[in-house]
Order: sequence, then structure tokens, then C-alpha cells
Amino acid sequence: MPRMSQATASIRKPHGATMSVVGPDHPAADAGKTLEVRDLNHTYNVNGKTTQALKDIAFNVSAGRFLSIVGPSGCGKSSLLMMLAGLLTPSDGTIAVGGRPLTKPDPTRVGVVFQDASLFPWLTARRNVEFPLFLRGVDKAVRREKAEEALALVGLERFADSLPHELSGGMKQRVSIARGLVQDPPILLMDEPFAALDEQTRITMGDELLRIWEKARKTIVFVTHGLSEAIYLSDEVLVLSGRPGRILDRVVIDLPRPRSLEMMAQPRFAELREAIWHMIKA
Amino acid sequence: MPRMSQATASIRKPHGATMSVVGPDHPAADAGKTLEVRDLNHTYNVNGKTTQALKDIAFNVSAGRFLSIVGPSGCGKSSLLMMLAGLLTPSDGTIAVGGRPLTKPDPTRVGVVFQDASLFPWLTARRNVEFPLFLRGVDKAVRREKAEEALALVGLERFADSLPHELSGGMKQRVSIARGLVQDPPILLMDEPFAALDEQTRITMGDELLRIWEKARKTIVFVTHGLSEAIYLSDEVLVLSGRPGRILDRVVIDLPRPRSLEMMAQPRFAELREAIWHMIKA
Amino acid sequence: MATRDAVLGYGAAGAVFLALWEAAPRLGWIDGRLLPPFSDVVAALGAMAATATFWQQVQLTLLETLTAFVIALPVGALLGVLVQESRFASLVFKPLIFFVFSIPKSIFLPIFILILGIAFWQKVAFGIFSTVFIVMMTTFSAVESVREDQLRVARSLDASTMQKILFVYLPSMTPVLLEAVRVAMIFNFTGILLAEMYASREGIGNAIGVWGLGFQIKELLAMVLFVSVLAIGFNEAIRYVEAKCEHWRN
Amino acid sequence: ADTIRIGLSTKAWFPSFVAEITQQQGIFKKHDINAELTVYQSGSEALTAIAAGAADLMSSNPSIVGEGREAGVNVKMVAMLATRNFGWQIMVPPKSGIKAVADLAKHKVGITSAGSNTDLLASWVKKKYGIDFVAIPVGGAGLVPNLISGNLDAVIIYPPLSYQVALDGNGRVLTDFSDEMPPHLEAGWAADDEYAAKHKDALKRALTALFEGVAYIKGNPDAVIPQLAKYDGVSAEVAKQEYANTFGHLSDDGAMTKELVQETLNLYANGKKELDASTLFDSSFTPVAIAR
Amino acid sequence: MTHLPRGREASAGMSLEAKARICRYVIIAAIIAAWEIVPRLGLVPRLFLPSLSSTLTVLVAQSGDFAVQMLVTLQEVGMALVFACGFGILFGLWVGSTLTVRKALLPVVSALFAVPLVVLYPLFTAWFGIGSASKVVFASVYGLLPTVLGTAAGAQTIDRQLTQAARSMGATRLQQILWVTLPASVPTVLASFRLGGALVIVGVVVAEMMMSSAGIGFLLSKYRTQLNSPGVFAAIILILALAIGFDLAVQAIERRWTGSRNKAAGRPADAP
Ligand SMILES: Nc1ncnc2c1ncn2[C@@H]1O[C@H](COP(=O)(O)OP(=O)(O)OP(=O)(O)O)[C@@H](O)[C@H]1O
Ligand SMILES: Nc1ncnc2c1ncn2[C@@H]1O[C@H](COP(=O)(O)OP(=O)(O)OP(=O)(O)O)[C@@H](O)[C@H]1O
Ligand SMILES: [Mg+2]
Ligand SMILES: [Mg+2]
Repeated sequence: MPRMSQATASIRKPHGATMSVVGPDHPAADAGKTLEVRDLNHTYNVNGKTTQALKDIAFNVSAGRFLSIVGPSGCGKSSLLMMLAGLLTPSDGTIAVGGRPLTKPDPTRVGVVFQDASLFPWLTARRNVEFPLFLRGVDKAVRREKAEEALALVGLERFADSLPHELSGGMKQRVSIARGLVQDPPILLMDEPFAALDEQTRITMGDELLRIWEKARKTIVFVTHGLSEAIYLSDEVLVLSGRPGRILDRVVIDLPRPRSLEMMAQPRFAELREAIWHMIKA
Repeated sequence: MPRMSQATASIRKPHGATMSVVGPDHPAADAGKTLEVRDLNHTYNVNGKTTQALKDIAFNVSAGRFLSIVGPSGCGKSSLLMMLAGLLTPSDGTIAVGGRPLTKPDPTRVGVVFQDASLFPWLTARRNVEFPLFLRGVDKAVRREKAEEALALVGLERFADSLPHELSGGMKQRVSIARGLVQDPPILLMDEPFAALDEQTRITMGDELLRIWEKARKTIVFVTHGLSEAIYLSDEVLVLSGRPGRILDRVVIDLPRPRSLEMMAQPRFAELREAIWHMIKA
Repeated sequence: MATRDAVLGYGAAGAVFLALWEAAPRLGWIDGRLLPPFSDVVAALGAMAATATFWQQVQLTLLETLTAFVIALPVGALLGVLVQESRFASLVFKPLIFFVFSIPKSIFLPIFILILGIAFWQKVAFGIFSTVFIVMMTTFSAVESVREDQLRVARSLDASTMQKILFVYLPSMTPVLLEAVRVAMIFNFTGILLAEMYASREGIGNAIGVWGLGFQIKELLAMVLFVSVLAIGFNEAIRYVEAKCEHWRN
Repeated sequence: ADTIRIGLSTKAWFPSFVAEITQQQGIFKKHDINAELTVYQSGSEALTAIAAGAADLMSSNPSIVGEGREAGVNVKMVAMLATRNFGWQIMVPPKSGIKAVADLAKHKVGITSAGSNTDLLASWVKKKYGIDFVAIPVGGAGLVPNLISGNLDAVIIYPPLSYQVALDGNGRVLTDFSDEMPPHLEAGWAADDEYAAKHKDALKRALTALFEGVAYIKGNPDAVIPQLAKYDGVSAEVAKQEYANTFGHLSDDGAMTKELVQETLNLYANGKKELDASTLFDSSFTPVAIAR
Repeated sequence: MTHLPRGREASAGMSLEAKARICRYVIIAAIIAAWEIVPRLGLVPRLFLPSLSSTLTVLVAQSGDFAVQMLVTLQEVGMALVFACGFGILFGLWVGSTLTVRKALLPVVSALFAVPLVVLYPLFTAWFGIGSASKVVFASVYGLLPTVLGTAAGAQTIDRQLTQAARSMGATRLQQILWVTLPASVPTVLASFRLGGALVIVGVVVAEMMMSSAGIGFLLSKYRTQLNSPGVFAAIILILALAIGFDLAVQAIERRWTGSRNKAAGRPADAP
């Protein structure tokens, strides 16, 4: 049994039941930005060998919330994100975005930043970032401008014309983030986007992300291994158990916004971190 | 100018000069395990566009030391490691391993764990790990046993027969680590091996790595973005500046061994971390 | 690698080859009746090139070849992608396509005459028929070389089938596809030649067939030489395109 | 003008030249005929074209017609051009030890393809001389190269290539089939039954034109020989030989008899089938009356 | 990386393979039926398409003759296959995976292929003789070049990281080709093998058709000249059988491979 974290304001229910937390500061205004996951189970079946990846997953995210997902390696975080993106059909259960079920990818509703950067090797950084806009038929000048903007945001103006193989691991990941941001979807899913970044860049990028999120009132689902990062960025943290991934807890981060680095030194921050840490270790 | 870290016992010399620290607890016994880098410079030249990646890099690593390299994204850490592995020819400067110059890959001297897992997608986890031994013509039974051992070490016994695409990002990275370990080279180069792992796994893996290192008296060069991780694991931390990467400092970690998680709470740990952090931020 | 070096290298290799061709029959290493010296062949080519018929024949055959090619290549590639991309279609059609491919195409020439007579379009149709299958088969393998994670990105962006083909498959498959273009051109051209040799009033194939039957070796070789130069030119053009599109690799 | 599509069984066979000259001299046009000449790889391809409806008239002989009828292609001989295989020869390398036809026993003899005219001739030779040899199909284009390279001991070869080979010193004539074989319907024109029935008049005029062409050839050696040389891609000397040997002996009116047809069948039947000679030709178009 | 499920069709009742097989059989049955009915109705002249039954009658009646010739063809195909595919694939991998070699040799190889070989075959035989050797050489060359070009192109598309990883483990050039480049380009290699094999079959048959006194191609060309179309189609059936046999062999290799890796490096099977 996972431990109950007294440090949080989360509401725990038995597996499979829905846990919904509507944040006090973000009224559930924009319906297109909500996410509902019900009774989700997923089992991979390869040549008769089955691997249960996710078990009894159910949660809601209200519009404009920043939700992080943490959990041990291989617990099913990426699988969950792929399902939220409509790229993987769950064995069981449903997913609804803005009240409507999601069965196939729909970039007007959900955008994804993948765990591996997955850039097109034949396109320059700029064109990789432009690609989603290009597919939508956005005007050349407009998409160029937006791409430049996004690249500047991730600090890669100078490398706009470099091909992926000329970039370092962290730079590729940043291009991939820029590609996700430029799509400007109401809901943004990000799979360990900062994993290949150094701490300094990671903090800058996190702050940028928060700025964009606050300005555009997006809903963000953010997978990370950094507990501090999760706490620093999020309204809530969804903690998954080891394989098969079950929801151990959903921790509401009751730190005030805007967040600042100094908060990390606050006892409440340490408390939250400690609580989540214990949950995962158990 | 980078700040001088008073907190460390490092000896800083002007750029280009060699900095050598022979650790007190590891006598420079095994000559095959030393690394010497002299006057290294590297500039990428793609279609006439040049990117200087590394500038005036010079350092020694004595046998049996654990050296970490930290630095901002794109500063040339991976490039440096590729050169140490003999996979990339520096524009300028020399590299010697165990006193002998290194110009091409030599797995009997140096083993590598790549930043992207670079697994062979058509081989199961087990066979991926066996692969380097297979190349050397190691007996089937022996290599099987060694691979099992290495996989157990990274906690993937259950997934020995899975193919890479059936593994999560962190699991792939662990297979890649196992593949590096199984080669049992005197010098092991690791490029952000724990980046895709959750904190818990990361700590376990770090402890395992230290155990192996101590037992086999390897020399390890370890690229990471986690400053705490670098300090926790290393004898010394090489701090690189942003592009072009220059050596800002070489910080000797004077924490006693064996290390334990509790040490992270010690003031000396925080001091070291703070010092490096400031260097990078500058 | 400097292009100048390459040009010099090929120039040298070509010169050696031609010198050998010239010397071997003259020095009696090879029976000159079976392989006339290069200069004789060139002279024959020169004589031929002075006639209007030659250029008419060349023009006709090239027109047939190009028409067939322009149709066969996109059709074959598109069919190839569509079949390969649908698991069902590939299970059903791939074996059948392979079997048709393994039958010597010239067997079917009478059928083409039956349906299309012996004019321009019969040659073109046979050219297409000789080419489409190899383009499809090459496309199958090209499609398989496309990486899953790249496709997943496109899928997450809800790219249409056409967009995926154009912007993900195509760039990723370019080297294999360009190879298909190369090989297709050869098959296409051979197909047209065979059709012309089999039955026609004009065209290079017709001429080659007649020269063969009449043991007019010089003329035969001259035409083969001419055709080969054309083909090599085409080949080089493809390589140029390849160099243009493939700079992102490595 | 009525259109007639004429299939020519290889360019090298002399009827092709007859058709070509008739066309060149505007004789078809004179008879209000629009002739489309197409060269086929061999007689069977031309026959295939008739079956496919791509040709109406072809250069042929009764043995091809017989095989065609067996295969369901309704063609008949409608006119005769020659009674002998002028210039069809067996050749050996100049220095060959083979001196007589009988010496061919157990040797390798090149023919164009299995089932072709040269194959039939090979069988006939075997039967007549009671010898056995291997007939190896090497294609028309393979005969001379393989004779020169020594892969073959002898070849059965057609005019004017045979004359050219002798002239170049690449081969020595062992025998000429025009001497070996009795007169028979060796070459002529065969028409598609349906065409012959529906366009009787046009066919008649086309044949008239073709035989006026023959008359022109016969009457104008000086003008025709250079043209022949050019058409065949041979030297004037070879053209002269071919002209003398072949074109000098062509039929003037195309008339044929059942006996000649029967003789062809006897020679080429290969002991295989009993065909009724009278079903293979239609003598209602001959003799062709031409204006001189 | 999370992998996607096989096509959506896969989930429905009968397995996709089974459905496809049925569909294929239906198509084949339709072809067979058409082959019998269309000539019988006189829609196509018998010369072009004899009915299936008459073709099979000839096939059975002359089975002895066909068997003897088939054996000849089989031998020639076998020898040419070893050369064209075995050598062709290794050479292609080498050429494709080495930048300098690729730049130096590929143009030459593709230029060679640009020469219309069929036209030169009669001359070809003058050098290589008129026996099996010339057929084997012709078919080898015919099948070799596309195999080399295809494999080289495939080798070019593989992920450079993989060869680099192998290099770091001290793989020799040959080891890299055998254990990295080859498996990484398996789809292309198998396709090239298929292609090369099919071309070898075509090459042998065409060469036999052009000149030879034995083999299926010889029979085919003989029956063609004799206007014996049932014979021609009987020979085509045998050539098809040859192709099917070859295809089964390739499939066996393919299954062994995909069985062990389940198309790992490759791709999802679902439609775009
Ligand atoms: N295509 C697949 N086929 C079979 N099993 C798979 C597949 N993809 C993932 N799995 C399995 O599902 C489980 C969850 O994988 P997933 O990638 O979702 O984990 P994760 O939480 O993202 O891990 P990480 O933090 O390491 O990225 C793992 O045990 C993995 O082995
Ligand atoms: N093949 C290449 N061609 C051109 N430039 C390159 C190439 N590889 C790397 N670079 C450039 O060299 C610099 C250093 O790259 P490197 O991969 O060594 O960085 P890194 O320190 O490992 O970064 P990260 O932490 O993001 O992995 C970057 O600016 C990158 O753009
Ligand atoms: Mg993951
Ligand atoms: Mg790196």
C-alpha cells in the first residue's frame, strides 16, 4: 500500500475512481482545455508476452492546470502521454479532451513534445520547428516569424540553420520543445522535455514555460524525473507506482504563484518533495 | 572571468596548461588507466559554417579516478567524450591513454556509454549487452552469463528478451549502461547515462556504478547535468564554460568514501554544489 | 571530396577504358570482327549522326522512353507506398506483384500488340509495364526504411496521407528512391528497345534489331555506345540530385 | 484510299525489300492503297500481329501458314514470290575441316531459333543426309559472332548475310538450299482471311502494286541495287549478288499451285502433321495482272 | 519510445493475415477462372491465351521434357543467384556504408548498368560460349547491379549512431558490415535479394530464349516460334513456379528475421 501523504491537500480515492481537483486560482473556464481519463488500463502484447504498463488510471485535469507526472522508469508515463495524444489506443478505458472523446491525434486540441527529440534529420532546426505550421498551411512569413520566436525562446537563434546531426543532445531537445510550443495547442503534453538539459538551462526553460503557460492559459501535462522540477512548475503532481503504473497519489502543490527559485529553499517545498519522494520509494 | 571557487582544493592554471590531480586515495598505479589530454581544440566545419565546440582543453586523469564533466548544453561535452573514445578526431591537440596516443576506437582500453542509448533495434536487450563480447569472440556461455549479470545490475532481468522498442526510455538507457559495463574496459566514458532515469533508480544505479568502480579500480569519465550527482559520484568535477567549451575549473571533491545519501545533507556538499553552480551560471 | 578530383579520376578511368578498347582489337588481343576498335565505332556513329533518319529514330525512342518513364515512376512509387502502408494490401498484392515481376516481360508483347496495335502507345505501355513493378518493389523497401519515430511525429500532427508521403516518406526514402529511378530508367529503356525490336517501323530498337540480324557490328556498337552515353548522362543527373537532397545525411 | 497493314517477317527477308520498293516508288499510292509496313522480329511475330488484328498481309510461306491455322490464326497464302531458298546456305569457318554436308554429323550447327525456318532446314538436312548434329539456337544476331569465335562448327544462314559473310572471308559455303531443295512455295504473301473476304478489291490492288514493284525491281537493276545495298546495310557487291540470285528469280504474277504448296509441306512438315495443302492457299487473287 | 499497435484492422475477428490470404486466393482463383473461360468464349485468340486446361494438358503430356529442361534452368539460376545475390549484397553493403568507396565506385557501377545488356547478348556469347556459362554470367550481371545499387542505397539510410556504437566496441570493418549494417538494412537487403533473385530468373530465361539448346527459356522460345501457345504458357507456369519457390525461400528468411525482432527497427504496420 502506498503511503498517504499528509503533506498534501490531495484527495485519494480507491483505484479506478476519479480524482478531480479544480484549482482555486484557475476557474474551469475553457472547456476545450480539460482532460478526463477514465478507467484506463494498458497491456502491451508482443508475441504472446504481455506487459501490463498501466493499471486503473483515472484522473481529470481542469482547464489551464499544470500537471506533472512522476514515477519510476518504465512505469508507463510515456505510454500514458501517447494515449492522451491519441497515438496509442488504450486496452481499456476512455480519454476525453474538452468533453469530447479522443481517439486519434488532433493537433488542434493536443500538442506533444516527445521523450526522444524525434526531429526530421533532413530539415534544419528552423524548418523542423516550422513543420507543424507548414502542415496546417500557415503562411510562409508567419510561420517563419513564429519559428524564429520559438527558437529564440529556447536559445537557439544561432543554430536555426543547423541540421539535427549538427546539434548536441540538449540542443535537439530544445528544438523539439520549440516545435511543441509553436503549435500553440490548448493542451500541451511534454515527455521529459528537459532531461538532456543542464540545470541552468533547465531553470530558464522552466521559467519560460511557466510564462507561456500563464499568458496563454494552456493546460500542460508534464512528465519529469525531477521532483523539484515537478514541484517548482506544477499545480499538481500525479505520482505513479512502479510497473504496472497505478496512481499512488495526486499531490496539490500549494505554493503561491509566480514561483521563484527562492521557494525551493522554503520548508513547504522540502516537505512536498519529501512526501513525494517517500511515496515513490515505497 | 569565472569565479575562483574557494570551496575546493582544485589547482587552477591558465587555459591550455595542464591540470593534474592525483588523488590521495588512489595511487597512480595502473598506467593503462590514465588519460592525458593536451591542447585540445575542436571546430566543426559544415558547409563552410564553423562552430567552435572546444577550446584549449587540457587535463589529466590518473588511473582509477572518477571524473565528472559538467557544463551547459552544447558546450562540447559529448564531443570531448567522442574524442576520448577515438571516434572523433580533434582539430588540434592530442589524447593519450595509458601513455599511448589514441587515434581510433580501442575497446580494450576505452569503453563508451552513449548519450542516446544507441541500441541495435533488432537485438533483444540481452543480445545488445552481449554484443561487444560477441565481437571479441567471447564464448557463448560466458557472454550470456556476463550479460545476465549486467542486466541484473541495472534491474532489467525481466526484460532480457525484450526488443528495444518494447522498452521505455529509461530502460533503454539502462541497457546501454549494461552494455558499457559488460565490456569491462579499464577506462569507461559515460555520456549522461542517467538522464532518462527517475531519481530513485538514478541513485541505485549511481551506487552500483561506484561499487563496480571501486572493485575494478576503473577510470571513469562521466558527463552529467546533475551537479549533485557529479559531486556524489566523483573524485573531481571538470567544469566547462558555454560554447566554445573551455575548462572553467577542476573541482576536487574532498568528501570521504564510501559516499552515502546522507552526505548530501552535509554543509560541505552544499558548499561544493554552490561553488560549481556559481561557476556555471557566471 | 573535391569534384575536380572526381572528374579527373573518371576522365582517367574512361580514357584507359577507351584506350584498351582501341588497342585490344588493333593488337589482335581480341578478334576485331567481334569488337571493332573504338575509333571505327565512333566513325560509324559519326556517319550515322549525319543522317536525318538517325535523329528521327533517336527522337522517337527518347520520346517513348520519357513518356513511359514520366508515367511509370510516380505511379509505381505511389502504388508502392500505398500497398506497403496498408498491411492488408501488402499481404494481398506483394506476392502477386513479385510473381509478375519474375516473368520475362517480353512474353507479354503480343498482348500489348493485341490491345494497342504497334504504334507509339504500345511501346510506351510496354515500357511502363516493364518499369512499374520494379519501381513498386523498390518503393516497398524504401518505405520500410522510414523510421517509426519520425512517422509518429507526423501522426501526432494529424498529417494527411498525402502530407505524410510527401514530407516524411519522400525525404526519408530519397536514396532508395533515387536508386529506383536509376534502375527504373534502365528497365524502362530496355523495355522500349525490346518492344521496338519485336515489331516496329522505326526507333532505335528497330535499328539495333536489324543490325544484329545483319551482323552490322559497328553500327550496333555505335548505337549502344550512343545509348550508353545518354544513360550515363541521365545517371549523373540523378547523382547530382542525390547530392543536393542528401546533404543532411552524416 | 484503302489501308493495308503489311507485316514483314524480318527486314532481311527479301519480300520486305519488295514491299519497301513498292512503297518508295509510289506504286501503292498509284493503286489507291495506303500501305503501312511494319518489320517484325520473325514470321511468328508477324503472324501474331495478324492474330492481334495489327496486320492484314504478311510475307510468309505455307509452313508458317499451316502452323498459324493450327494455332487458330486464319491466314492463307494469296500470292507466291519464289520457289527456292536463294542464298540460304550452310556455312562453315573458312579453315574448317568440314568439306561436305555429310561431315556435319555430330557437330554444332547454329540456327536462329528453335522452330524457325533455319531449324526446319536443319531438320531437313538431317533427314536427307541421314546424319545427326546438334542444332543450337543462337538468334539471328548470334550466328556470325559465334561462327567467328569458334563456338559453332557451322551455321545455317540467310541472305544477304550469307553473301556478306562469304565476301568478308568469315565463312565458306558448304551448300546452298536453292540447289539442295526441289522447287516449292518458299516465299509469298499471306493474308488474313477476314481481310481477304471483306476487302477483296483492296487486297487485289495491293498485290497488283506489289508485283508491279517486283517488275520494277527486275527492270531497273542499276537503280535498285544501290537501294538494296542501303536497305540491307551491305556493300554494293553483296547487293549485286543478292539481286542476281534472288530478285532475278521472283515470280511475275504470284500464281501458285497445290503441288508447290504440298511440296513445301512435305519438306518442312517435320513428319509431324498431315495438313491439307488446299486449305493453306487461296488462288483467287492470282495470277496478278500488272500493267507493264 | 512507445510503439504503436498493429493496424486497426488487426483487432477485428479474423486475423488480418487470414483475411489477406483469402483475398489473395480469391484473386488467384479469379485469374485461373478467367484463364479458362476467356479463351473458351473466344474473347482472346487462342494464340495469345490458350485455355488453362489445354495448357495443363501440354504440361502433363510433356512433363518429362519439361522436367529435364527445368533442371537445367534450375542449375543456372542457382549458380547465378549465389553470385548476384551473395556477392551483390555484401558488395552493396560495403559500398553503401563507406563514404569514399560509395563516391568512387557507385557511379561506375551504375554507369555499367546503363548499357542495355540484352542487346549485346549475342556478342556476349561469342566470348563466354553458348553453354550454361554465358547464361549464368548474363543472369548474374543482370541481377547483380540492381542488388548492389539497392543494398548500397539501403545501407546509406541506416542510423549512423549504430555504426558508431559498434566502432566504439572495436568492431572490424567486416564485423560492422555483417552485424550492424546488414541487420540494420534488412528490409532493403531482403528487397534487393528478392529483386536480384527475380532478375536472375528473368535473366536466365531470357538468355535461354535468345540462344541455347536447353532450359525452360529454350522451350519457351521454341514453342513461341512454333506458335504452340499452350506450350508457351506451360513454360510460363514453370517459370512462375520457380519464382514462387524462390519467394518461399525468401519468406522463410524473412520470417526467421522478423520472428526474432518483430520488425523492431522498422515500422508500424498501420496506415498513415
Ligand atoms: N511497444 C511496446 N511493446 C511492449 N512493451 C512496451 C512497449 N512500449 C512500452 N512498453 C513497456 O511498457 C512499460 C511502460 O513503458 P513507458 O515507456 O510508458 O514507461 P515510462 O514511464 O515512460 O518510462 P521512462 O521513464 O523510462 O521513460 C515498460 O515496462 C515497457 O517495457
Ligand atoms: N556533427 C556536428 N557538426 C557540426 N556541429 C556539431 C556537430 N556535433 C556537435 N556540434 C556542435 O558542437 C557543439 C558541442 O556539441 P556537443 O554535442 O559536444 O555538446 P554537449 O556538451 O554534449 O551538449 P549536451 O549537453 O546538449 O549534450 C554544439 O554547438 C553543436 O552544435
Ligand atoms: Mg518514458
Ligand atoms: Mg551531449
